[in-house]
Amino acid sequence: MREVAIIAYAQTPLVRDCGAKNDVELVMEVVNAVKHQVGFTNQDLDFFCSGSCDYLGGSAFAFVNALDALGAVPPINESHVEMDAAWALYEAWLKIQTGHANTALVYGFGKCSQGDLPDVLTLQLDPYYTQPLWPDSISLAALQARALLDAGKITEEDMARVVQKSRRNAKSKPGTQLKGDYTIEQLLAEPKLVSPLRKHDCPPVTDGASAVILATREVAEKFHKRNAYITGIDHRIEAHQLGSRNLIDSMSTRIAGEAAGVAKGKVDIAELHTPFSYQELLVKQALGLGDDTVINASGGPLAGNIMMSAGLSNFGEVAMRIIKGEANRGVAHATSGPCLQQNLVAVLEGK
Amino acid sequence: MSEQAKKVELIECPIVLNYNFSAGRAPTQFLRGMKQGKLIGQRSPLTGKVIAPPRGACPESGLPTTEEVPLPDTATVITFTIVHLPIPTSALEPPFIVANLVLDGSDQTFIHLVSGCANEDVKIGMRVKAKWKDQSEWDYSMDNIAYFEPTGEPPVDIEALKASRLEEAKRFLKAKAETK
Amino acid sequence: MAQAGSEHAADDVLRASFDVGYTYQRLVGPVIGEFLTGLRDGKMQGIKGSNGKVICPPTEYDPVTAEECSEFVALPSTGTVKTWNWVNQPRPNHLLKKPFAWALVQIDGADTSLLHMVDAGSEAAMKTGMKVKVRWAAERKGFITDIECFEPA
Amino acid sequence: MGNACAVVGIGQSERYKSKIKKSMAGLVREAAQNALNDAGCTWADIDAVIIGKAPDFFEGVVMPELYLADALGCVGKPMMRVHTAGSVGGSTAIVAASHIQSGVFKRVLTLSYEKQSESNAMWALSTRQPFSPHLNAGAGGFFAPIIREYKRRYQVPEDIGCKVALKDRTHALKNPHAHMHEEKDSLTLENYMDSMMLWDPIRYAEVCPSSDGACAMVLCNEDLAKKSPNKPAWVLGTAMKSEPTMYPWREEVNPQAGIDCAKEVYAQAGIINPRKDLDMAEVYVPFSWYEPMWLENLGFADVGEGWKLSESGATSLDQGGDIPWNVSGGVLSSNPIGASGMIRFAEAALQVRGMAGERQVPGCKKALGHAYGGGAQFFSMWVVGSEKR
Repeated sequence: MREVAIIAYAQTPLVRDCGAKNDVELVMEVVNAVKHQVGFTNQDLDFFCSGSCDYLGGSAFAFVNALDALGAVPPINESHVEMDAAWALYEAWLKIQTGHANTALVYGFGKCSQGDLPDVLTLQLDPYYTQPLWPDSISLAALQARALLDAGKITEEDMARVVQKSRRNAKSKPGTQLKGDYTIEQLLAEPKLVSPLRKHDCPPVTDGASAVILATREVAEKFHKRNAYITGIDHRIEAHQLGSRNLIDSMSTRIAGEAAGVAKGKVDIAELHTPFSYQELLVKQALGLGDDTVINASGGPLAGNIMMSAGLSNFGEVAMRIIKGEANRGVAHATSGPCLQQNLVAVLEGK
Repeated sequence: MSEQAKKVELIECPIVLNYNFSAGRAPTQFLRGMKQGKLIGQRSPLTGKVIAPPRGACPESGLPTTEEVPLPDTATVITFTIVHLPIPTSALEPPFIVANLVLDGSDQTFIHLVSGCANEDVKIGMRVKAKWKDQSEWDYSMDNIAYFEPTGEPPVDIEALKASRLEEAKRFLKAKAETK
Repeated sequence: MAQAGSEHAADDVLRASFDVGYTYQRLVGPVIGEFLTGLRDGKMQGIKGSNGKVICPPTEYDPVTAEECSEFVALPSTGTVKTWNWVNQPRPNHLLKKPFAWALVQIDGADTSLLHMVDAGSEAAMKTGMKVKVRWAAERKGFITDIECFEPA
Repeated sequence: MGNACAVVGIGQSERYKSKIKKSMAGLVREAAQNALNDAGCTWADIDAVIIGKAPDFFEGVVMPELYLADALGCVGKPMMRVHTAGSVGGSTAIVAASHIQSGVFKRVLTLSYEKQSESNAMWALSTRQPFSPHLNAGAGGFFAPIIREYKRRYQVPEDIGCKVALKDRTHALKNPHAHMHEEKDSLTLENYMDSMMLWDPIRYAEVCPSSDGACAMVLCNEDLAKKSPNKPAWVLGTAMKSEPTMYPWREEVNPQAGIDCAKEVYAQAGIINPRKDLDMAEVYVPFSWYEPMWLENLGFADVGEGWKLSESGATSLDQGGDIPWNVSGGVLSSNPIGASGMIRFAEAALQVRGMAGERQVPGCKKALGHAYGGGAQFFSMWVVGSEKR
């Protein structure tokens, strides 16, 4: 297995509405930033892969227009997944394992302010039995939260603590959308949006983009004394119908975590793509993370959730902290689909 | 079998999503110009070539195009098609011509209608000029130009046009390098 | 239908709303067709999955073993709420216009649950484990909304 | 490079056509089951599923892999969805191959599909965003001007488009899966030349149909390939290239991304002279004029000479041509947009496995599968062989 490191990371500010920036202008910002961090031009990059969703902007080929941001002249080796860009990173990681590439630039973008996100996500659901009823993404998450509360696995205070931690951590990272100091009492005093979830238990709508550069050890060692290597990466999917899934567990996260080798050592930090507060508790438990793991030091998706790129951002957040020596070993997680139907887990280690 | 007894084979699922779209920085600048009847391209800082209408990036370098370049409303037909089918998003009566045009002083094709002559007369290399709608109808849109119509000038050789434009881009870069 | 809505150039941004709309013509195949035909006739059905499980709503393939399912099972129109929520402000696309619950309803005799709405009047009336029954739509056409919603039994 | 990868199972919809009376799950399941049967394995033998399709607007289902997980036996396994516009069927096959070549997976199922008759292809492909021109007349409107320039540049005779379409539609008669099985007596040059002009210079007869359908393949490593019941096809090379839709003075008749992609896949597969070293090719030709253009882009003919090769019958199996193209009938005879790229890759593999039935190219050892997408700017290609290199 070839050792692959994340040597550069960039993310746009997390904002409710990036206004005059179109997809290309968002992607240019992060693609040129990561190239600049390591002095790469397209000649130094063997593969490009991205993740996005056409429906966010209501145009059939959003990712085609974004290609302008890459300067793909002469032509480049490039692919695209209509999933969170964390799966684009997985495709690039596989490409490097085949030997067809030693370096790769992976990016994702989502200008979510354009559409009505909870309704757009309804189109992910079974087109015959479920989508025609228009259950929005918040309503579905509320069903899972209720099941966890009923099973005594979480309490409303637990959920408030996750939000409190996210808002506090978000203060330390520039460009986060929602930050500040709140007491548990203040949070619990808020009205329910869709019971049992309050508005702050739900992810904000965020415009943005992020990018990383992957490189084999031989290349990575030129840039950092200490690099963040992917030592394990795996992803799994669960059944689609909520009514035939065990909602108080995250089976796919557990299998992916075992396959990625999360338990093989102490986990100093973890960036979990858990857009709803209760999901951080569920994913933490499924990965077997202890209280000694700092979770979502960046504030996580509750502080700003770039649809289609929040999962990729987690890889960058963990890698940069390892490179800076703030941690030795970390976990990056990404999710896709309603109520954590599909999950990707990676372990990064400093060497 | 009566309608009621027949087994369900097909269902109708109406899906309507509402979007609020915001044009990017570069397109907004271009459309502001169109609102006043002006065609303003943008030049790539790396290649020196001018793109109209700009979409934000110079596709050859991935860098933002910033320098604005006012352009005349005369152009050359690079190629075209005569459309015989109605287009779902426009009320035009076929057959009509949709052409790939390059504005004088710019390097990027864009598509617009060519009319004001018989469809058969339109040729590759034909010289055309914008036919603007009445100023009262102007909006933030390329549709302020109803169509392009022939100027009567002799047709242009596309390879020669391309060569002269690439030459101009090189001259611009050389001049820029010297002023640094 | 491309309706470009009102353009206004308030700050420095050009904005316009537009709709993306289509009525998709979905051919449903034998299994979904059978279930929807049943709904049209006011009948609830499940389907036999692997290991003796009964799946409702009936899926064409078992979610655990991927085996093809084909044998239908008649089921009553009553069930149990396995989990629920409470929508204080229904969204424009929601089919019930005053506050309601989404719920996973396990129809009596089935081993899986059906996602649908419950018109319980108030959040206080909702409880995990409560019994509910189908409120059939007045006019039915072989569509999931032939179940207008569930109501407390 | 990387571990060896073989195609051991191929499955297609029984017949590509509009309005197939199956649900989306039923549509993909049929192709997947056929591929498993060909490979002699069950759902449990599959380590991962890699799905590909074109824009979700066609069916109005966002990220359909989420709904399709159960139908493809993927619960508890990895599932990925690739989307690179029209070339997606090909790029999905390449991403699936990289799962095996990486050594991470032993056996994977890859599949691509489209159920576009649930909406309208032209509607789904035309943009409705404000502030952009609403003049794009679908794919035909985009490619017709490029075809016009090709014809002008090389004084191409008027009937080449119809001759190529006739050749592919005649091929299709020997392919039970093909959407278009035209009556023998309507397959005449005179009849084709009379068909209505849609986007001048493209005539109705020169345009692909709009089809629904799915195509699936089982790929595995060398050990498992040796134990497969039917002869495997070995992946000798894979390549994907992209360039922007538009940039100043872009060469659209002979796109650079196509040239570079062919160069890369030939280098991996040891192809020096494609016309001689390959026995056949399945190439993405949705408008018949693109066969001569791609013959040049892919190095089968010199620039400006492609149409002469088409005219000579060299690419026709029925006329005993030395380099048959699209013996399956090609995209011109069946076009479920998301699946068409994979159908090209799969038909090439069928040929080198000697399993193409009535449409088998005798003694076929090496074949090219090709797909393109977007504004002829995304290219994915693979070369498969009857022997491992």
